[in-house]
Amino acid sequence: MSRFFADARLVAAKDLRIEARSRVLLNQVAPFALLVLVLFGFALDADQRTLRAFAPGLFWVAVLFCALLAIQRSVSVEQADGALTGLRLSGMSPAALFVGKASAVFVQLVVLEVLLTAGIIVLYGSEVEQPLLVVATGLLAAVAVACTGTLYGALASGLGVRETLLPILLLPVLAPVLIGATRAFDDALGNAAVDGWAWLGLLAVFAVVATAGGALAHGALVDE
Amino acid sequence: MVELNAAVALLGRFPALTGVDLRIEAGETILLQGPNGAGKTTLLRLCAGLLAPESGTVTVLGHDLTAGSERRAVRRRVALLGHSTGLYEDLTVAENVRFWARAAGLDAELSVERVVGALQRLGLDDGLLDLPVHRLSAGQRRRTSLAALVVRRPELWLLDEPHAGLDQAGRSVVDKLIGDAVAAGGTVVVSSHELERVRTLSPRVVTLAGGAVHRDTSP
Amino acid sequence: MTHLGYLIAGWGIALGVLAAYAASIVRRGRDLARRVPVGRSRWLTSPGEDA
Amino acid sequence: MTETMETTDTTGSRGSRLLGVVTLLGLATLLLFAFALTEPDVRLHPTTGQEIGQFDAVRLLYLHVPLAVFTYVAFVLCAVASAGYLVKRTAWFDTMAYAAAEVGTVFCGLVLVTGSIWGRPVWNTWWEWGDVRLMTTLVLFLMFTGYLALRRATVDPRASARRGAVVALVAVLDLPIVNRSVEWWENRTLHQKSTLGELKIQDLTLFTLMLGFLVLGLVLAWLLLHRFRVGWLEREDAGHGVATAIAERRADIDEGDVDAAVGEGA
Repeated sequence: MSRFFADARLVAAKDLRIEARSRVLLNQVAPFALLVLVLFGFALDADQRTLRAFAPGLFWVAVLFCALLAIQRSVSVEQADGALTGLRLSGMSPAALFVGKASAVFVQLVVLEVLLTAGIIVLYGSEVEQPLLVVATGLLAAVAVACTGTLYGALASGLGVRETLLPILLLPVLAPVLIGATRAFDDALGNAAVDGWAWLGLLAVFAVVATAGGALAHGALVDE
Repeated sequence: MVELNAAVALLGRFPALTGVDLRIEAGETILLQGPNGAGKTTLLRLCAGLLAPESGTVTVLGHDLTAGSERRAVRRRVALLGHSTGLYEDLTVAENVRFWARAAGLDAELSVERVVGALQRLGLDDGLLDLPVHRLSAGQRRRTSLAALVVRRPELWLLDEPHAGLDQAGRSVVDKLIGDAVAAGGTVVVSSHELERVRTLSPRVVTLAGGAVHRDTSP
Repeated sequence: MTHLGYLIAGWGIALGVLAAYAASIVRRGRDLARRVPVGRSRWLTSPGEDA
Repeated sequence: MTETMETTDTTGSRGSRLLGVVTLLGLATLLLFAFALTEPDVRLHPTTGQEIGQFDAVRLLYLHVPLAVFTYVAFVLCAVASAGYLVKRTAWFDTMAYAAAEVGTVFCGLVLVTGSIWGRPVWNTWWEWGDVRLMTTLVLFLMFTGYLALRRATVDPRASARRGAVVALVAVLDLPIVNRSVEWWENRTLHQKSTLGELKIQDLTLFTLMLGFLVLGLVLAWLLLHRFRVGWLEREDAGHGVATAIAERRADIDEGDVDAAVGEGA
């Protein structure tokens, strides 16, 4: 068991170190995230009241778009020079590999969420009424997206059509996360009188299922 | 050690191996040769447990590779040097070698000294250790990738064109490496176009053609 | 009959698509059946049955 | 391959032809009942005495409701076969999963189309965002569209089978969560359980609906059977191709090429 977590930590640390060196997230994905917020502003006619009302939904749509990029990057890191073959040859358990890859994506998503939260506060005038709910939602949704995304990244890896296939495979599956996280934010940002904590329960169920299912299914996909 | 009987392997729907019969004893060194597309790379990947045989049997180090769990078990005990180096471009040479050592289950302290030793054996001077891989030449990458294998001290070496892309000094380093591996009791299978060079290392030459063993000579 | 247009559209599209899909399956099956020996199609016990 | 190369030109068999004929007769009977023998849904408003109800639009439900039920049957079948494949790894399970997914996706698309066409006159909208079953079915349709795209994009048959099995299982496991989330989302639904209960259920209406279930069940069975056979033949055809390719590859060895390659470094 300690071997499992050591392997997972090793892989996660490796992915984060690569990110720290290459700065793909910081130099490309983060600006893209802000750009999406600005584009929504243009599309919705720059009326801050409208933007504020839709801020939770726009926030989570932006997160999903960025997550797609982060996952594509996570897959391509292993495919650039046959590293995936090396990982398979190392005898590391596919579940540990899964947890490691997903953890690295999770950390990157959390960074993006922090950035986007600042974005909707500044650009859309949102106010955080329940910081605890925002944090809890952000973390649980990031777990759900990172795990599902890592599993689906493995599914589409090695295919010439990966970039186009991944969104249509992944986004429908994440529909409940989008709905749940948006409603929880509606509550946390004081937009609507809904019980955000109940939605958090749904996100928690999704996150647990995605983590366990992903770890189990990853072996069937990587070991081909 | 390694035994294949009528082993067939597919790449997608292409039969890369069409029925290989081959027996390799422990401590032997084998030179694989044959025209391009004869199945050398696929044979090495099959023995490393990366592919499932479509039919026939493959036994490596006592593992029956028709079973998925056995393929996983054997991977840890073999070293495969493929065409791609399996290095992360943005990490340094030392980081790459250390990562692969730890991924193979070597614990941290042990691997540090092994890393340095392995790199020195491959003639990579200390100045390169902290360079990111994307700044290395092709030959230096190849050596780094070999160093990542050396630290694992595998029982079976599967080397696919180890001399490719190396300069004269690099080739000698590879030859010495193979010699050391054999001296340490390891078994080595090398595919190479450098026939003269490898023949001095290995008395047994197996020629593949059309995805099967065409000739098996011990001159 | 009220809503006749909706009824024709609904039933028409559904039955039309099902018929087209069934036809495509039959066509794919015929092409393939010509290329595969009868003994390897598990549901055909005796080759003469469908002759 | 020393087998006789005797082939046929059909995926039919005596049993499947009988099934086909019964299905076609069933469809004709269903049309007769749905359009001629049943009455339109017309009721009188209890206070105003106006005529209300679905009128003749109800005739679409005899098709729509069974299609919807059998869509779910097909997808559950696909998930079960996928799980079977991951455990047993046999071609039968994989072929069945792929067949069920493809037929299910066709059914699912038709459920959305017929539902939308029915909703326009009855709910006065083509599309109702707050409706749980509608949204769940749409998400399901999108997930299985992805499934089919993935299977077509994967060349290696084993990888295709494994990846497909994972996607199908995820889709079906995700379904209750999607359903729950949409239900809470707006907490309103036009698809009240009483959609059918509200009808003036006469014996004949109920009978026609049951007939619809029976006939669409037969349609599903016929399509599944033949799609399974197509999948099986595709596999056999590929296997046959591999056997031929192996023989050709072994026969094609050119001594000259081998010697040239071997002599290259000498």
